[in-house]
Amino acid sequence: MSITQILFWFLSILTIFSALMVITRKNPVYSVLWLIITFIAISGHYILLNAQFLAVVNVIVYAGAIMVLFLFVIMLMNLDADAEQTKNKWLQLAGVVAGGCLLLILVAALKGAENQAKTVEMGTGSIGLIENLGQVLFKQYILPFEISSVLFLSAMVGAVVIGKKN
Amino acid sequence: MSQLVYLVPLFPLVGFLVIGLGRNLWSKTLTGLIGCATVLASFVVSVMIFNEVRTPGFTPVTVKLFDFIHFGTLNINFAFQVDQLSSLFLLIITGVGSLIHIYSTSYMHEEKPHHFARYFCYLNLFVFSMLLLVLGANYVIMFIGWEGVGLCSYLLIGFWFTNGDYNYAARKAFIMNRIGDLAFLIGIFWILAQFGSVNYQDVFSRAQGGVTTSVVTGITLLLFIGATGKSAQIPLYTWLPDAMAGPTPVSALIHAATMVTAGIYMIARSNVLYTLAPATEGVIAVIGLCTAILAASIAIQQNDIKKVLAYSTVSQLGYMFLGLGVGAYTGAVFHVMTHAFFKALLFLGAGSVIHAMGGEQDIRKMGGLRKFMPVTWITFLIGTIAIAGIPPFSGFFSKDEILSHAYAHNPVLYIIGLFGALMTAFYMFRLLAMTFLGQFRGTHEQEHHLHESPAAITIPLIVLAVLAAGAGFLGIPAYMHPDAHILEKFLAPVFAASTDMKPLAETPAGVEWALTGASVVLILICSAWALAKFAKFTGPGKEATGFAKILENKWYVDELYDAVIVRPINGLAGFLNKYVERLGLDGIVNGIGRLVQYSGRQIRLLQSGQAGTYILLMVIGMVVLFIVQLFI
Amino acid sequence: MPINYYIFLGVILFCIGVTGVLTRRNAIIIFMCIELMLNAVNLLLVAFSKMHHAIAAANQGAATTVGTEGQLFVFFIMVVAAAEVSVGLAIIVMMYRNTHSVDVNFLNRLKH
Amino acid sequence: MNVLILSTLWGIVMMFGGLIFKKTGAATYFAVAGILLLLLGSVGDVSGVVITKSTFGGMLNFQGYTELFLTVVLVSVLFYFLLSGRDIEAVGPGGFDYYALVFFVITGITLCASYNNLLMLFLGIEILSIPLYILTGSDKKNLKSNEAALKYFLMGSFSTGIMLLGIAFIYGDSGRFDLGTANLPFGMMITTLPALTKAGLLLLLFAMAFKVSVAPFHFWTPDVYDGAPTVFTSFMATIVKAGGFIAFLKLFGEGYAKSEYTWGLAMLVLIVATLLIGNLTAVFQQSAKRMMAYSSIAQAGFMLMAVYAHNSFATDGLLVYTASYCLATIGVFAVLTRVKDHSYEGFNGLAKKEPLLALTMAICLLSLAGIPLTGGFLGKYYMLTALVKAGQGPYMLVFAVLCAAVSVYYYFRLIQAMYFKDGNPALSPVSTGLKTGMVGLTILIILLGVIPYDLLLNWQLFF
Amino acid sequence: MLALLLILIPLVTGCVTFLLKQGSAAKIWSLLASVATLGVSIAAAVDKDASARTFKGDWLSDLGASFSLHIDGMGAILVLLTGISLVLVLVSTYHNTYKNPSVYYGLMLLSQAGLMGVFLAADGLLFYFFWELALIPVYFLSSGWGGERRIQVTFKFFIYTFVGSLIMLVGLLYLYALNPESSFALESLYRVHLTPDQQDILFWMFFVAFAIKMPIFPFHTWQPDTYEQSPTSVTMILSGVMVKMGLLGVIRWVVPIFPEAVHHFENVVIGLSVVGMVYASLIAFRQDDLKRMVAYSSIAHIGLMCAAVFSSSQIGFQGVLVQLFNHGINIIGLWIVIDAIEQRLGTRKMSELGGLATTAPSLAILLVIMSLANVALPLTNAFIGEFLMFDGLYQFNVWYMAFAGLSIILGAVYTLRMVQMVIYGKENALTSTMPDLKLNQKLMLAGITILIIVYGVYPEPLFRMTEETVHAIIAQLK
Repeated sequence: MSITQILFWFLSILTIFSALMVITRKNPVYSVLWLIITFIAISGHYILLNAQFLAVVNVIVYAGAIMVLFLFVIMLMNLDADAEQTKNKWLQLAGVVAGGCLLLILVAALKGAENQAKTVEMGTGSIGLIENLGQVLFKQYILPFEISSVLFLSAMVGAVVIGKKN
Repeated sequence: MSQLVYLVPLFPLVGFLVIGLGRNLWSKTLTGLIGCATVLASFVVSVMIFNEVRTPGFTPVTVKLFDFIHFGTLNINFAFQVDQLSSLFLLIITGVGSLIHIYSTSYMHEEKPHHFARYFCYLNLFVFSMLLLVLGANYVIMFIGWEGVGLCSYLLIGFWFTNGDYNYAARKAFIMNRIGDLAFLIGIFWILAQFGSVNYQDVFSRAQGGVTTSVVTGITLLLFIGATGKSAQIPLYTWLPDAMAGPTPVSALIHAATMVTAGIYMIARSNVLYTLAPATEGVIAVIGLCTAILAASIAIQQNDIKKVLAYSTVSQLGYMFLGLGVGAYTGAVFHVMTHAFFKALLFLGAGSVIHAMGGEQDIRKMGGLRKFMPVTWITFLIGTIAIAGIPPFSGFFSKDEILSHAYAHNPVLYIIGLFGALMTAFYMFRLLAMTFLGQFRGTHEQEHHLHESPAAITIPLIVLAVLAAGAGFLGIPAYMHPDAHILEKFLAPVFAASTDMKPLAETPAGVEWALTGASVVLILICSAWALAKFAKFTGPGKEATGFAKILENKWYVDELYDAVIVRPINGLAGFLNKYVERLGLDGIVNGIGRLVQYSGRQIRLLQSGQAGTYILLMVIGMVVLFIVQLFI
Repeated sequence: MPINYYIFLGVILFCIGVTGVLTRRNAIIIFMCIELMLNAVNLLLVAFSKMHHAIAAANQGAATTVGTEGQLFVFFIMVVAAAEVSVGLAIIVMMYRNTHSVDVNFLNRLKH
Repeated sequence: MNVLILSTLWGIVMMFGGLIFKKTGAATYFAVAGILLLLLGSVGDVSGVVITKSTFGGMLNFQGYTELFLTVVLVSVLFYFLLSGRDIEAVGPGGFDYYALVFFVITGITLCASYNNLLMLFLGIEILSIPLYILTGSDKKNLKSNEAALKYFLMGSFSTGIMLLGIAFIYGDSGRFDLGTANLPFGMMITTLPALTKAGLLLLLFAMAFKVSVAPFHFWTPDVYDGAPTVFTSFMATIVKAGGFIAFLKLFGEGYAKSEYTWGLAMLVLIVATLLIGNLTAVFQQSAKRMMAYSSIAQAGFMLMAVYAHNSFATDGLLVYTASYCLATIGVFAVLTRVKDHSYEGFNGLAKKEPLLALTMAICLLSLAGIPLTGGFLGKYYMLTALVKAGQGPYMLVFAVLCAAVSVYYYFRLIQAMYFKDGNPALSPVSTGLKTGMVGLTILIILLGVIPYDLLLNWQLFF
Repeated sequence: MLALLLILIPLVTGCVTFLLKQGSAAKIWSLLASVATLGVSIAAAVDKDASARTFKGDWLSDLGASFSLHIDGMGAILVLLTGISLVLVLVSTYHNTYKNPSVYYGLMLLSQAGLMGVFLAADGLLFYFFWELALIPVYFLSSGWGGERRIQVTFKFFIYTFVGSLIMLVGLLYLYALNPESSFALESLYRVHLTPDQQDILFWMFFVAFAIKMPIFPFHTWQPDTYEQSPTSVTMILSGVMVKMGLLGVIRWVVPIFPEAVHHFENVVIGLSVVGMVYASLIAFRQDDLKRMVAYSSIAHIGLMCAAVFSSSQIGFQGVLVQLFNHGINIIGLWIVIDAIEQRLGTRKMSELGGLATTAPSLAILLVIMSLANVALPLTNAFIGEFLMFDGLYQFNVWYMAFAGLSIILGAVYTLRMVQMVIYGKENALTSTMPDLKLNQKLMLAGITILIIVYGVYPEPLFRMTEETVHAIIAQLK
């Protein structure tokens, strides 16, 4: 049981647990916090996989910016625990069952033999480093990069249209 | 001459068109003139044709006008056939027809001009169709005339169309005829399928060429059913008495002299087929006899002068069919001829009486007319004697011929037939007595108006009386005087084939004499009895009871038909219309529409408006599709 | 590490996200659960990219850059996610301004 | 290529136009000019006059067919602007902004039509969707509009998640994102696709099905179409849907065509469900707008046949179908926006008040119902033929045509209201421009139904 | 070329009519147009050289279709019927006033164009196009100008027939897919070899459409309502010409292409038709509304035609082809009279009528003539057709024929009942003021009467016109 494996199992359990907490907490604020933990755990995975760039971006963008945004909105609306009365039990149950079924189906669909042998290289490998990513991104993936600017533009315009007083 | 035969139907057709199209233009006189002239013209032509046919060694002529239905192997010509039979019928039709036209000019004189025109228009059309019927050289043309006369009788029975009952009578006549016509039509199809042609010559020659008895029996039976419709035999006779709703001359021409004898003509025409089908002949004989008896029995208890005559017509037709059934084709045709004379005479006489009585038809309200209208009385008397079968008047010879053949065929038939003849004598003399003898029982102004009819009416009466009296001598039976039977000799070629196949049974002259004597005596007794019984008829006595009541109500046959056929069909139609059509079929169609709407209403409830539910449904859908695609 | 572990981890995370979406009614939480789903995908993609890199490296030496696309894809997902968040939160806030609630179950003016 | 660049640029232009021109009256003129420019650009694409020939590392792949498809879409956009421009401005203060968003959507559609890489598909779909969330909610004071926007957004991003998972799975097998059967993993026998790809394809299928609102992923459609400002509903129901379908066709018709057996059955189920639910639910609607929403679902059922069959009839057919469907629906919505009361009764007696409008709308409806001599009929006809050629049995087709018959029911209810019922519909003023636009549009629809080849399909030969 | 003209004239003139402002102008214009069409159709009927009788244009060739028209015997006789009918309709309803006439007359002409197309199309897809094109204008006419229940009724009619035609479309598609020459051309479809199973399926796909259109027994429920609710002028087109679409469909598109299936299902179809004849006749004499009565009688007549077709005997076919024309003429005559009554008295209830023979003699006479033609009395044209058809049916099976023959009797029953209730008896308050027919109606009815008699006495021309078609079909059946 190498250290990586231990870390892997630890992070995995942490991720799943905190994800479960996210969806079970009554109080939105707690959910947000748990979600942050989840993201951090996932970043941990990235590090294990030697994808530092993504790990960093994940922490900065997700755990940082985005989550703060969420938190901010929640605060703004000061939704506290009892703000959300639980939705009707049956629907919730149905939701859980449906999610479970989806999980089962996916697992059943994916337990193909061909993946048994393949392994993921941990720690080593340089593709996750900024230098390499940068090379590919600005050569091969220049178009998507530019296009995503359009995405942001539209998001921006959209936010303006929605936000602007009339 | 016989090449010009198409002229015979042409004249009445022209008359029909001219009168019909100009019904609002011509004056009554002109109309009457055209009407009579056309028929007379065709009578003249018929006479000329008849003369040509009479010449010995005459062979039947077929005059083809044009292809009627002609494609592929099917070839039906619009062709006329001139031979002894048709020419004889031509004479009867055009002769009696023209007399009745003349009679009508006076009889219908009260009608408004356009109705008057309508009347003659129909009458000419009738003559035209009747001529088609007898002239046709194949069954299809005959069928055309067959339905044509049916139409005319419908139109003429309902001539006074404002009266609902008359219309019903007309409808009844037409529909009952149609029932027969359907059978006739099927018969024609069968002939076509069997012999590949409907021309008389082809059919008869091929029939003799050999055809299974069952087939020919079937064909002949179908044709006979047609005949029962047209010639008012059991079971389709009930329309004829009601048909008396029409003007009296019409009854005389159509429902006594000509149209109703179409059935006899048709069977006589196809005698070859019938001779080949003994079973059918038996059926015809029995049906004819039953009809004769039944109708006669009903006639005894009728009080409407025309109804009595109508039933007597039915009964006489029965005799003719009896004749056909026993193979006495000549006798049947002979009786057709004599009957045409004396029954037309009787009807016209009755018409003259009704005319004089101001429309009164109930003989219980008449009586003693003898002194008021002598001509009518004499002629009517002659007619009565003739129909009663008292020698030497025409009815005696014809009826006697039929009966004697019946005897030769089977004595039982003869006995029953004779019984019928006795009844005939009885009811006819009853009629005579109640109408002309005794005291006048009508109202005073009727009595005041009583008068002899004008010449236009009496002349036809006289002519017909002469014929009714004398026509019998055309058919003096062999046992009285060998080969004095002119008619038989004349018609021999037509029936040659049958007589060759099945020679008529001979009866020794002695027996014949005995039978004749006996029958005449009995008839005289009955006549006397009837005269004695009804001459001093004073007025409607007590309500008829028991058997008399049944007879008075015509054996309740109409009621029977109504209960067994008419009402059930109406009920069925109502049921189909109300339930099967509206609720059943249409219901299904509309039901599908409703189903769609309903399911739409239900499915749309999925659209609950809650995003959560939507996503839930999406996930479920995904799961299901996964299963469908990957695990099935 | 066998790839299957990562696959199952990712799938489980994803399904947790789905379940969250299905069970919660607070728009923001739902949105967060969706983010969770996206992250599950990211993790999966990274794992795959490393897997492919491993396979390629076994054949053509460690210098190969096979598998880079996977991680770039993750990068783009994050980009898009950021954009979505801005728009999404804007919409939610607008909603809140009008109805003082972010409860999706109150949203059924539109139905049938 | 030109279209892609130009649409982006023009989107930005519109954006700044909003700053320069205070009054939004000019916006429509700008927009129309932009579309004409784009059309010019697409013609350039056709004739090889392009800004850059680069495909950017195989990210994009412009073929004659997609070019033509884009042209069709652009033409419908032109009509959309001509008929509904004023209404777009009327929605709110940010006339220019709306147009900017619309142009960005067009960028997205261009990507959907030309992507050769799942990443581009993803970006395209997102660029397509995000502005739509905004446009849906653009009527800010209207709670329905808000609600629609939120629903659309939540479900849309959910489906994005699904799509990404699918992409991830596919990547897991093939190790690359670019399309094409050549890249199906390890060149192995198609019939033994690895489990990951199978699952991935299905997930992609679901995501795309959501975008083109195919049952059971259609639930957002009625609410969103109903809640959104009618002009944008018209836009979403036609042009955006077309974009979704071209993406769908590229993905499953070309990209993973040889792997039908992993998704064919599911797609058949989707087709059946969509036809059934779409038509049946539309029958009972009381509001014409909502009816059109459901009808657009039903029509999607027919379009999906093209993706299923993906043979020559299917591709040709999708062109004809899209063209006629877009034009007709735009026309109907253009009239719809003029009518104050969107219930069927609101249309009573329209034929008396506005004969021309009624006539053109009637022809649009006839086309939607698939009556011969309109493009709609030919579209449906192509779809059925494609199904036959793809070896489908008669029962599927009979089912389809029965659904079409049901659709006749609700389309004709509008026609009946306009022509055979008496009433005095409340209308907002009808400009001659609208009328002429409608007439031109109807003429196009009819020509499509009579001479589709000379009008549309034969252009493929030039590419 | 003639063939093309037959479609173009009504089409173009129809479109022009929409643009006319004055109603009277539209009326006269459309009348002229219809007369022109009649002229061309007569020319087409007599002109025998093939070049004039066929037209082939290039249209949707990539789909295997083509704009090819051909006038064979059946086409000629139906074209003639169509040409005559519209003139009859327009003239006889000349004095009726319709709201926005330009649209009304335009639609009339369009429907005529559609009908012409259906009768001439020699290409499957084209046939389908015209099939619908003929339906749409009639739908608009009926629900635009009809009675009070018009909207639901005609809508039901539309959907019903539309479903049928859609299923036929699927059938066409299949035929096309099975056709190695992948073409819709009629003659190439005649060459297709189909397995019995394929024939059976396709047969029903086509036949359902035609059965609904004719209509025969279980599919007829749309018809009485539609006839009742449509304006009589439209009913004339519907019952006189449109029902022939179904029969033409069967004779040209079913019998020659699926001979085995026809043979396979002949008992089913003939059974249905024959039952339908008696059924409809029975229901007919429970009707009080003249239009419904005639509608049911028409169902009975059509049933006979359908049965005769499936008896697949030469005589039967010949009879049907003749009857196609005769039935159309006669029933239009009947409608003209009924329209005259309704226009004058505002009612179609027999129970409210009566005594017209006194007040309107010429109407009465013509009604009687039409009724007699309706019951196929000899020397009326209908007799020829029915005689041959019954004979064909007889050759197929005597019992079917005998049962069907009941409708001869029942036909007489309900027709005479109608005659009696309408024109006989005493006139009542309503009918006593009844004015007689106007000149235009008299003229039209006189013309019809002449046709009835002429073709009843001398049907040869009709036979000559149609026998080639019969031979062709028989040959195809062998």
